[in-house]
Amino acid sequence: MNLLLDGLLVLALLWSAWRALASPDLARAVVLFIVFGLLMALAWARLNAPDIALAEAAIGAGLTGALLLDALGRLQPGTGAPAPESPAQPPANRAGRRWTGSVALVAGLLAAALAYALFQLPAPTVRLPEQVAANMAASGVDHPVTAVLLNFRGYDTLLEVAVLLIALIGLLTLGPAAGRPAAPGPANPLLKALARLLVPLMILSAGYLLWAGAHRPGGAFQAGALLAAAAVLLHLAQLLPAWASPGRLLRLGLAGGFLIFLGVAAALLAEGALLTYPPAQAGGLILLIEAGLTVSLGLILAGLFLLFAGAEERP
Amino acid sequence: MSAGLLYALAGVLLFALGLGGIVLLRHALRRILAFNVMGSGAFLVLVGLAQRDGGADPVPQAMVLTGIVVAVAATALALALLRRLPEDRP
Amino acid sequence: MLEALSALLLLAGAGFYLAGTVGLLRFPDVYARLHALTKADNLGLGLTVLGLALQADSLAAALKLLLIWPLALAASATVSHAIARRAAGLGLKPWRPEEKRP
Amino acid sequence: MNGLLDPLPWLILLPLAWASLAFLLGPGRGGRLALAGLAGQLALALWLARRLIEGGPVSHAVGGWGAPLGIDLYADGLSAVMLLLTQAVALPLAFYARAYFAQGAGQFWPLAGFLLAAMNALFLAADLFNLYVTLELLGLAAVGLVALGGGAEPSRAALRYLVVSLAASGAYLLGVALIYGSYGTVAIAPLTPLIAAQAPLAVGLAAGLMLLGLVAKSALFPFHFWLPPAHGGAPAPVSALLSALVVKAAFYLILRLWLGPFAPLTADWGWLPALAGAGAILWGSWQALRTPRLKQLVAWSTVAQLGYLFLIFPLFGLKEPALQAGTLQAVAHGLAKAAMFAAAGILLKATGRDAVDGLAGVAGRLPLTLFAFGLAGVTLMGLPPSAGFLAKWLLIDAALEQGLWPLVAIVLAGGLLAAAYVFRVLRQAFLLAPEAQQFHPVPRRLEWAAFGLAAASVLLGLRGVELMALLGIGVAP
Repeated sequence: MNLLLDGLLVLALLWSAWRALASPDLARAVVLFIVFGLLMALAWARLNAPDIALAEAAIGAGLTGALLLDALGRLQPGTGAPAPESPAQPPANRAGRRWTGSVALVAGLLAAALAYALFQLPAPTVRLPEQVAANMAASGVDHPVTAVLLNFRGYDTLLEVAVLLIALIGLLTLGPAAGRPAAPGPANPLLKALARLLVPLMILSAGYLLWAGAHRPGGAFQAGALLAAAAVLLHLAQLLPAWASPGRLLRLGLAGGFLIFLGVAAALLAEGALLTYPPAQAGGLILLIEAGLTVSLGLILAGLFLLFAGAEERP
Repeated sequence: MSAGLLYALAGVLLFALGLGGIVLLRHALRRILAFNVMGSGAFLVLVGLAQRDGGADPVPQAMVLTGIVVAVAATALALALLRRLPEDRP
Repeated sequence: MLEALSALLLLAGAGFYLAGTVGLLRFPDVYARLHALTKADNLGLGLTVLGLALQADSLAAALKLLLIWPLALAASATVSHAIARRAAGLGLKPWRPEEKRP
Repeated sequence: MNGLLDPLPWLILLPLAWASLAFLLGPGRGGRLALAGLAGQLALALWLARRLIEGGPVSHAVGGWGAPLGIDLYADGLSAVMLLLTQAVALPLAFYARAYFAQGAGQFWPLAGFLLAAMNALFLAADLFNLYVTLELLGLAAVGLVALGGGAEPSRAALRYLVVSLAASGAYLLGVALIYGSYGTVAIAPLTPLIAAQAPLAVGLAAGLMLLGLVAKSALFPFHFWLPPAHGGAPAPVSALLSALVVKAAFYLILRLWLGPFAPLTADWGWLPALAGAGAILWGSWQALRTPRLKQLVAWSTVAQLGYLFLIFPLFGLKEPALQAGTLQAVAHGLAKAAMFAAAGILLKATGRDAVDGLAGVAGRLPLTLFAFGLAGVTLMGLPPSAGFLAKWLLIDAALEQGLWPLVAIVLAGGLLAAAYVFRVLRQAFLLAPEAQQFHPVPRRLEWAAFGLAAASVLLGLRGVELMALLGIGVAP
């Protein structure tokens, strides 16, 4: 029975991904991609990876979807008319069709070889889950994924926050776009009411997610994504203006989480190696880092949407 | 044929679909969609293979969490660059 | 006893979801489809959540499940209002019986 | 060894620190911070090299957990040489950039800081997934730098570069996923003994995917199309950083995987990268000869010179000389290409046009810059006493020893073609300037930075011995 459900989910995943990439209408492609993101969240839940399901729903489908819809809005002015038919189908001429056919063939062969290889795999020699379980006591948290994310492979997470910060800095480099000003239109009263109702709840549950991360699925990334969602909602309800290039305080907020993480990492060098939490204070230090990250990730993820999102002035 | 292996197979197919999409599609926004599909496929293979004989393995799950955040960072930068291209030939 | 009631609720919820989807496919214009989606699906969601709450292992989990419903109601109401408002802004007239099918 | 006195973590934490502080200071600020940070990093790299010569390879278990569970940092001769190259090129380029961006560098300093941090992290990483994250950090920082100039064309070049880089990272990530699925770990140290010649098909596919992704990131011949518009269109300090350093990171990683965990799988595949390398040399030089724009010429020269790096792969029967030839070529090209792009930036600023035929009369006005351009050309052509000559000599010597005649022909042909496109620029520069041509003043510091780099690339040829000694540490002959 389980495999039937998984099978259906996999078919839905493949179908929505295929339609998202091959549909002629750009708007339909973006919406189908958001459906694909939500189905991915279901798939992670089925693979009993609740942390990833949370992140996929909040970041993969939610924030990426919002960014894509925003980009779509800029490509065609808000006339609501169906998007100019940018043909997703391969070009009609023979050379184009042959090229498409050969690329599809190569991709198909690669998929077939990989699929065949998956069935030949021997059992892995190194069993990391046991090692994680064995060292959980010294990790300072009870939830294995948070222990791996912040302690065992904390160095990955340090670099990953740097990746997010550098993406935002890349956005700042580009400055205001010369695109058509987005048509603001009259504010939707119902959306304003919903925003006022939901945002406090979102901030509360972000705090809950941050706190729960120590012993249940949750953590800084999911909490930060929720804060970003709150900011996006406020902006759509026109209660929060778009951000121009950030001032000193906002820059501190954006880089603050990363600087805290960096500072703790450097200070812990005295313990013998980078990011070596003394077992006694490990839990407290991880919570400090996660709290700083939640605020900064919330601001950065919100910034990816809000920066220069307003009516751009001509350069 | 455990659930993990099934999802790993789905991941392989999604990866091939995304890779084909990146090469074939001409509109930049579609290529960004294809990249995200490809990334999701690779993540599915990472967790699916690691959990092919049951049992949740937190290490690949933490890696995928890192990967999802990296993917959204890259997508946001790509969309910002897309905004700078002249509208006629995205 | 609890399992039977929960299964019944889940089946009823699935029934309403089915009705909502059929409505989405069959109704002639965007306004009617919004009715189908917001009314049938939300009721379906309510029944499903209620059914699951009965099977929840702790009261806290059951209450969290039940919290999903009002949130979904508020969100879908606002979204359907926004869509309808947008459709009206674009000049889409609601369907009249005497017109030929679009 | 107390962590505080270990150069490995500081080589990563220091650039991350000054990059994020430069971001805090606001757009355009952070130049002095960068100079101080880079000076510190150069000192750390030299200290690391000394410790390696004394005590052999150094490793650092992050978090104190040890390889399979935690992440390790590892430094041997190869990574020490690449670290020295990175800091030695970045410091003069920082001087150059401070003078180049007179009106305001925007976000140049944070972007450059994170780029250098990513490179140091990549040279020290010993964990495949950690390498994925550093590759992404490197890619996004590089794309941000390419788009620094603003405008439609750089944005299009940056977007194409980003899409190619992301597709390559996706392939690399799938390889890591397959490796983790097969062996249960992604740490390089425990993996190397596990991977045998008759590894399962999935591991072979993983190796292929990872190496293919890295080849695309290093712009080797079939995948070079994104490099000329990206490096040619960016501001001069950015092009110098990208061409001299960023493509070398991907090459280093290919070398690390080819000789390390995937050695049994890649034993008899050496001819493939060499073939692509030969193609790169011929196609890159041909395009460099034809392009009217100066910075495009230098960018196509990068595509060509990268080809040399991949000629060493069939020579790994004797690992020591082939590795020396490849690494020395990487170091020589790094210094020379940084100098060439710096000089091209000055010529462009002075003449106001990015055109080779707009350089008439430059010899009289900017003698130091043209001399720097010429010195860099000497290294690219491989004339004695430059380091380029030493690298090509080692390559030819190793090729002759193993009887691979075609490689020798390709190396010589490449040298001649390099001479052709360098003299194309020099010939233009010595023509008399038309009266209408007026030259904008250029700060002297720019010229001295370019000259310093070019001189280093030539003088390195004389001091190659120490580099070879350092390189030999930790690499089994």
